[in-house]
Amino acid sequence: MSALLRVEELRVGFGRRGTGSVVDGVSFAVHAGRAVAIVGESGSGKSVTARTLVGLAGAGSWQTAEALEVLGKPAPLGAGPSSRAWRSIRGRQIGLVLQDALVSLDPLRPIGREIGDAIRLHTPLSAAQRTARVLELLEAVGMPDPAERIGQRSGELSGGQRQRALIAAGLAADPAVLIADEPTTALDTTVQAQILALFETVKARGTGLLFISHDLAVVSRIADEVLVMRAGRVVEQGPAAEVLGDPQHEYTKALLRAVPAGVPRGRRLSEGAGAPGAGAQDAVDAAAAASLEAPLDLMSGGSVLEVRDVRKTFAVRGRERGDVRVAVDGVSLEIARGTTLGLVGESGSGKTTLARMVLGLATPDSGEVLLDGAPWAPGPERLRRARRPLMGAVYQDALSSFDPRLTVGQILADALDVPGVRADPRDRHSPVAEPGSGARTYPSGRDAAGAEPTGANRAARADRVTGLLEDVGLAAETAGMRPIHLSGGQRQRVAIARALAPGPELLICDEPVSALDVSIQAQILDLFDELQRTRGLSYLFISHDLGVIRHMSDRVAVMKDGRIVEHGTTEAVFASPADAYTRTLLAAVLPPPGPARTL
Amino acid sequence: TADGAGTSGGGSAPSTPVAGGTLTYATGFGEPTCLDPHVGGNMPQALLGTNVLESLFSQDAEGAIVPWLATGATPSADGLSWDVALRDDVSFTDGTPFDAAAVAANVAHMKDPATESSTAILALGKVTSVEVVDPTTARFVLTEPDSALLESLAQTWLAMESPAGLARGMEANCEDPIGTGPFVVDSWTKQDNVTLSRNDSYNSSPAGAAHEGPAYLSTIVWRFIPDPATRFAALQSGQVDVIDEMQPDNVVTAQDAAASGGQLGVLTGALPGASIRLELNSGYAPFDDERVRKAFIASADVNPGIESLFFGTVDRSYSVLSSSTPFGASFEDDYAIDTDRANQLLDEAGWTGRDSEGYRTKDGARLTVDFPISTNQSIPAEQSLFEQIQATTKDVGFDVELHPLDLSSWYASLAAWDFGVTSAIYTKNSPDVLRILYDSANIIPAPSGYHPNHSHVSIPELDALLTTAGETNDQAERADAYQKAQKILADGAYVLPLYDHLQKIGYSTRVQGLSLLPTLQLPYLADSWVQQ
Amino acid sequence: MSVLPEGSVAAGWSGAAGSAGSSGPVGSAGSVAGRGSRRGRRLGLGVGQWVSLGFLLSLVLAAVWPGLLAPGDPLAIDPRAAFVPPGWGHPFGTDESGRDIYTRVVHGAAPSLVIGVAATAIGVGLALVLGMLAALAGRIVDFAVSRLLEVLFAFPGLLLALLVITVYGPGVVTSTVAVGLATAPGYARIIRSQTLSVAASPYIEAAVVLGKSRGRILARHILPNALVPVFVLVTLGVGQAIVWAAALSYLGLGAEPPAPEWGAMLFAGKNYVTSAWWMTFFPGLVIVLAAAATTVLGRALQKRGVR
Amino acid sequence: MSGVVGARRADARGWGPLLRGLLLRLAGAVFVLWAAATLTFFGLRLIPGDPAQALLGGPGSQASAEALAQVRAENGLDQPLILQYLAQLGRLATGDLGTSYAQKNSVLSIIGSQIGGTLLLAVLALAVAWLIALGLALWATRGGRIAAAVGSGLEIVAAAVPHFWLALVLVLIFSTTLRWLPAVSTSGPAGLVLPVLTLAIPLAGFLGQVIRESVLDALAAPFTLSARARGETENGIRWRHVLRHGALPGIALSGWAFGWLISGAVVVETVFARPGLGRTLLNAVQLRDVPLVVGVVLVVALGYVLVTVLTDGASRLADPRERAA
Ligand SMILES: Nc1ncnc2c1ncn2[C@@H]1O[C@H](COP(=O)(O)OP(=O)(O)OP(=O)(O)O)[C@@H](O)[C@H]1O
Ligand SMILES: Nc1ncnc2c1ncn2[C@@H]1O[C@H](COP(=O)(O)OP(=O)(O)OP(=O)(O)O)[C@@H](O)[C@H]1O
Ligand SMILES: [Mg+2]
Ligand SMILES: [Mg+2]
Repeated sequence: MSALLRVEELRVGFGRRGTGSVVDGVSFAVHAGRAVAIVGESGSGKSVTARTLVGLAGAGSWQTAEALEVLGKPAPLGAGPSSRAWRSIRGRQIGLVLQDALVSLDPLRPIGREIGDAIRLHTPLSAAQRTARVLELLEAVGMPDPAERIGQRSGELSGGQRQRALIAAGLAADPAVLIADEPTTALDTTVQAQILALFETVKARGTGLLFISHDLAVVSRIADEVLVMRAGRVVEQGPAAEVLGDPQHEYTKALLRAVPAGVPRGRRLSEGAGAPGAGAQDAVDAAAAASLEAPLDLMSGGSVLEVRDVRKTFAVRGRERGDVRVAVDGVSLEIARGTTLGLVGESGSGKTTLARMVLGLATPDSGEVLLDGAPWAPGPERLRRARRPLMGAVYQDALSSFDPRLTVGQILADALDVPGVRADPRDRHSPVAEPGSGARTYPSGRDAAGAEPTGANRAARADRVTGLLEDVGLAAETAGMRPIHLSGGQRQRVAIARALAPGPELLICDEPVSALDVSIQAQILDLFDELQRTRGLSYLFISHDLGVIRHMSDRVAVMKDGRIVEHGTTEAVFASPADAYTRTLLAAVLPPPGPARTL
Repeated sequence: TADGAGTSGGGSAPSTPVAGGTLTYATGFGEPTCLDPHVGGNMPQALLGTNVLESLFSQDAEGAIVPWLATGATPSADGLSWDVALRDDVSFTDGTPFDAAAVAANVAHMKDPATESSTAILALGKVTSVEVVDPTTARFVLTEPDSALLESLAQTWLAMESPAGLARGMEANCEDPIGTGPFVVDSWTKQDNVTLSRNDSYNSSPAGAAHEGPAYLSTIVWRFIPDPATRFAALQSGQVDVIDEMQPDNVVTAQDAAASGGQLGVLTGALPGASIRLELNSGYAPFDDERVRKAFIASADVNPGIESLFFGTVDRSYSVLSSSTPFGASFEDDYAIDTDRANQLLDEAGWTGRDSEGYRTKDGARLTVDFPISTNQSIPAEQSLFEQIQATTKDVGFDVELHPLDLSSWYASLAAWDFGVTSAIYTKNSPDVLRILYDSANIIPAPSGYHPNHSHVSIPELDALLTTAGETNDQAERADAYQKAQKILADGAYVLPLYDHLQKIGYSTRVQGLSLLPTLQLPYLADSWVQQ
Repeated sequence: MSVLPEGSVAAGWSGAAGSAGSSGPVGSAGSVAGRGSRRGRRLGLGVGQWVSLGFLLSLVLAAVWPGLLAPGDPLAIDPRAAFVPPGWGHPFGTDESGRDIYTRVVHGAAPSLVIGVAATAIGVGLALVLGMLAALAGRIVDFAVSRLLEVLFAFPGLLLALLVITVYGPGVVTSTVAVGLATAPGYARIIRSQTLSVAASPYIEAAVVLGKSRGRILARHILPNALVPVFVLVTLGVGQAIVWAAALSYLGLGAEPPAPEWGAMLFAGKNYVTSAWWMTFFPGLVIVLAAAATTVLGRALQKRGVR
Repeated sequence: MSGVVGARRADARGWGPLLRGLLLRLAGAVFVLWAAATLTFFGLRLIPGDPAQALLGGPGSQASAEALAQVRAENGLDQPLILQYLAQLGRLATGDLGTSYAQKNSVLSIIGSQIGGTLLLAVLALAVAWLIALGLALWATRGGRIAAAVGSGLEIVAAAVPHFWLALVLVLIFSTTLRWLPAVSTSGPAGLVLPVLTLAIPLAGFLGQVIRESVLDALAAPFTLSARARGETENGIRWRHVLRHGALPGIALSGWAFGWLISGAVVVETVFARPGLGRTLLNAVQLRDVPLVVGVVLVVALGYVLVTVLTDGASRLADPRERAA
């Protein structure tokens, strides 16, 4: 059986021909009813490869290949992006589902038109027939109420629905090959499971599939063949079971190791302290033991955070007066000192809103939040300010949480320059305000009036900035750089360093690793883990990734529609979920890739 | 050079007049707010009114009074009443006959405060009422003799309107004044045009008209194009046939075009009344000192500017009366440029200091002369001339500060005597303009705050001369009095005459028979026709 | 006469906000590509930017030291050399009083630039107060200021300027103030929305979480970040302010003659447009070039500001 | 998903919020009109000069003291300012804009006779500006670097050209030299060409800059790539996708453009001797004709309010995101 799509020694670059290659010698073939997957970290050239296959590598690109055949015929690789030859391939022979589903549909046009475009361009069907076909397609991709959706625009659809519409558009003209670039990223697990099921039916109908993802679990479920890419090169390639089950290349191994799902709490995900091998396992075990001990010791301190029956509603614009959306609906939580509470739930379930109330950024409609047993929110910010150093926050989008004008050093110095910063972050009890008394002590080198630092102070400050950078594994030179010039992982480290600067007891982490590659995510998770052990920090850790939550948490709370539907120790919740929703959530989780792990 | 009143088409081969056709006239004088010249009384109204309304008298090219709707006038022996004999064959375009009762109604209308007249009421200052002696004789009753009465009555602002029309009330009459003239007002599209159509029963052409009877043109479209460059461009591109208020450079362009067989022609005529002149405010410092006034006049070198800015289209004037006004004089020697003398005069007057910018000072005060300019009345070339005066007087140490102002602000600063020197237009078809401008009585403002005597001239001898001249009907006596009066003004350096106010009409050669009515040098279109 | 279409600047900013908002594993590649193409656009204008900068610098030089570029006296009349067309002795020709137009254009740089800069400063200064008040002083103030702005917007700028001039009389100072006032509402809206978006940005929340006081957050984060785009506004605005001030001069409501101000020169020259085109052409050209050059530079700054 | 459900619910309820929005808008409009009238009334009363003078033919007229007193009494000008103001408001509320001092005619009828020309001019100029801006934007983003540089250069220069100067240059070229087009407005369409161009070209510069920016953004947007990946043609991409995105900020700008056009009309109507509101306004301000100025201001403010509502509506129609927000 000949390949539907075959490429050999594909090279793509930007700039002068032959220079700046971002894809360097990729070869594979897609056969009918089979799926090829490309995995690799961000920037490894996956998307460029996919786009080059339909002649859309991008402005200023060059591309060469020993062979590029679509349905047995050579593709017009050198032709311009808008050449007629390419246009007859696009949509008709190869359907491409772009990476960014949320913005890949024209927000001003109904999705019916968007999907119908491919049919209009490649088939002689009449308008009425097209509509019928679009309905059929929407049905096929599992879109609820297709007849109604057909007239809606992407802004009126949820992320999962948009992704499905996009897939429908890719399939509209019934192409022989479907290329799907990260079609499940940023989707809730439940929705992700539906989309994967859809791909399986597509595959079963004989369509060839080129599937791009950085999620190894997803790849292991759907792919027949896997290419592992790194910096534009294929480092390992072969049948899925072999590559994922018995990886040969170090990079593949590292990738697999970095997947947190199924890795017990306290074990490192990334390479670091210990060398790989038997000895490393000991180190990991020792660390694990330490991490297990520490919480016990600290439990005696009682709960650092207590959330009592908080509720938050938002007025909904454009509807009748008094119409509200309940974002958080009577949630109570408690975090014991030195432990992590994991909070999961699908998009829109109220996780962020809850975190904002805990941070004192949003005022609860009712209920209260206690920090260290003392009232924290609601209440005027003035009263909270003195105890602010006790609580830090790490966000999903680190970049936008930095003042764009400041360098890393300035950002950290700023964070140190607040009243109540403790000289020794580990000395966590000193600055607690006596409730009711306005008096405070300022043990740090800074005087109460908040005067600008003196020369000596400035040097000390610089030292502390360097120290903070070291703590999160960044070089001292980073202080002079601007966040915009850092990588995603580095930015998240700076964010963590900033949160650590005032010497907090509790960190609120809202999806802190969702924007990161698995390998980077692994490093950051390890960092969180290490900081907890060395400093006895407590975490409220929010994620929609059950694997991450399971790896990080002592206790887990599951949120749905603003309520906590299940709450318990990690083992209990994962082993025997009591709530139906939790069970659906867990059922949708893919088994971790690679050789079975011992739990 | 100015060729005085004349008619167009004189140079080209004479052709026979054709009846019918439309002529488009574009005026730069602005759009009247009311077409009835009795109300207010300004140039835009007179321009349009000349083709719709007619006066009792007219003037010939020499300025002598000739009959029009009136056939003659006889003063009483004491000069306190005039019997004006009227034509008996003229009707207004609404059918109302023109008679003594109509004259009486018109005078009553002009003198009625509700009419809000300013020009006519001033001209009729000595008239108390008009009595109807018989249908063809109207008797003007005066409080004191007025030798300028007939000249006043010749002005369009005192033209005759249908009593029935006047009775309609101000609003209607403003839209459509009814006269005896060659055209009637057809419609008025505000800010765009007034359309005039022919009066087919017209039978009262003024003396000197080229033909009797109805006009040739069937329609006149009277447009308002304030921007002079646009106006000229419209003439050049054939969109309009006649324009007024031509820029001097355009006059030259058009004359050159005409000389080389082009399609344009120019018609000029010096407006009667006062020349274009600078009035030095002798009532207040620094021009209350005659030596300073003389120094100013001796240093304001205007001749080169008048030549270059006006391209030789106007003549320098050396008297306050324009050359087209009867009894106008010329005192060239009094206006010689002499910088040394100017400096000497200023030194004598105590302006001996000089500040860092080279301006003269006295007791620490700078020799500043405020010069408000009415941007509505002074044409751009004139304003440039003022800039040149500013530059040349600076050499002897004057700090002339030019303030271009809109009409309201300009009047306001004049009313407050808040100026050193200014330029104002006063068009009147009689040397009697001197009385209005320089009689000490006119220093005292009218109720509106306006005082025509901007120079603040208060000389009993001059007052007496002007009164005599205004009352006597002896032409020799008038001539002598006006001559002396002009000399007094020249000697006292109250005024710096610049040049005659020139009416500059541009026309396309499609238009024939265009002429200016001598009274106010306004275009008269009853004799004009257009080549089809 | 709001100097700029607010959308123009706002569009740039919202674009920036959008790309910052959609960063993620996925968005990052996209925004890299976006930045790449922006850089491409900037390269395309590189020459234009240099030329603009050079032109503006020479204008500033002309304003500071006009004698260097044109040693003559801009007020010296010579009626016998009036209306000389452009040529060797007079590169831009002479005007109706024989003054050298080149000299006047050079000496006119100072008043024109000062008017442009001062008007923009007035407009932006007022707008800063209004915009920041509206954005930061609470809902009631915001409501009041926003209504006020709406009312001011309902007055076409030239009308507002005309009213100001009618009340206070024509002249350089009044027309500068008038242009400033007329442009303020447009700026105020932009500044208000910019300040609001800065105040709502995650890094402000991050500062709150760190326990910074309101005053410190205002001084250290909100003001500087809200002010950065104001630079762009000012640059874009100066050129337009020069144009509008010239429009007032053109209507005879600006600088008093014979000051060598560009708008006033145009006003004086328009009457001779058919016979001496150079009298209007060159001052007009300089106005256009000055406005265009500031726009080019303003846009360049704006793109750089977009990060 | 809840968002979608919500959207459907809102549709079902339909009229309630719509009505409330409409009422709010109306209240806002009334406020703007009131404030505009008040500002103008007191603004003009600050001017030195007596309105009674203006009524009697302006300064320089030799009105007698009695006549002035009579006119003052007739027009209530002897009342305290605040009473005059209230009286004026009362008249305005009943739709009576009063009588022009200078033109002795009802302000409403003056405006009525002038507004048509200005509207025609403004609408045509806006349309032409749109055409030029869209055309230029689409052309400049299609060609290579040179087209882009030329396009943006043209836009910037166009936006920098003062219309009073542009008018002179256009007249010089097309009327005086080439004699193709009339220099002053005529009743026929030919007379409209130069005035419309004078207003449209600078506006096109502004619109073009904004439109081109968003056309470029749309061209670089993932949905365009996604359309290309479906095999869409270049023309298809422009017509089906880019054009609308390019137009959106232009629509939003049209409210601003209205004010700009009215300002421009003052100059253009003067230069081309066209009747219209702009020229009426300039004259009225110079003559201190308070009722006429207030009337024109009110009409312009009303126009602005209407245009804002229209552009809001238009961008809501064109952009569902607006509706969701
Ligand atoms: N249009 C372009 N111009 C220049 N460089 C580009 C362009 N598109 C992509 N690149 C570069 O090519 C490299 C590969 O990008 P690509 O989008 O293929 O990565 P990826 O593997 O899909 O990453 P991700 O997982 O983040 O989607 C990156 O370094 C990127 O910066
Ligand atoms: N400022 C706000 N105004 C109105 N509604 C809001 C606001 N903030 C949040 N909501 C609504 O509250 C609900 C909960 O939102 P929240 O951001 O807390 O969800 P989340 O669990 O963090 O979701 P995600 O996983 O997508 O981040 C959502 O329906 C959201 O639309
Ligand atoms: Mg990718
Ligand atoms: Mg969230």
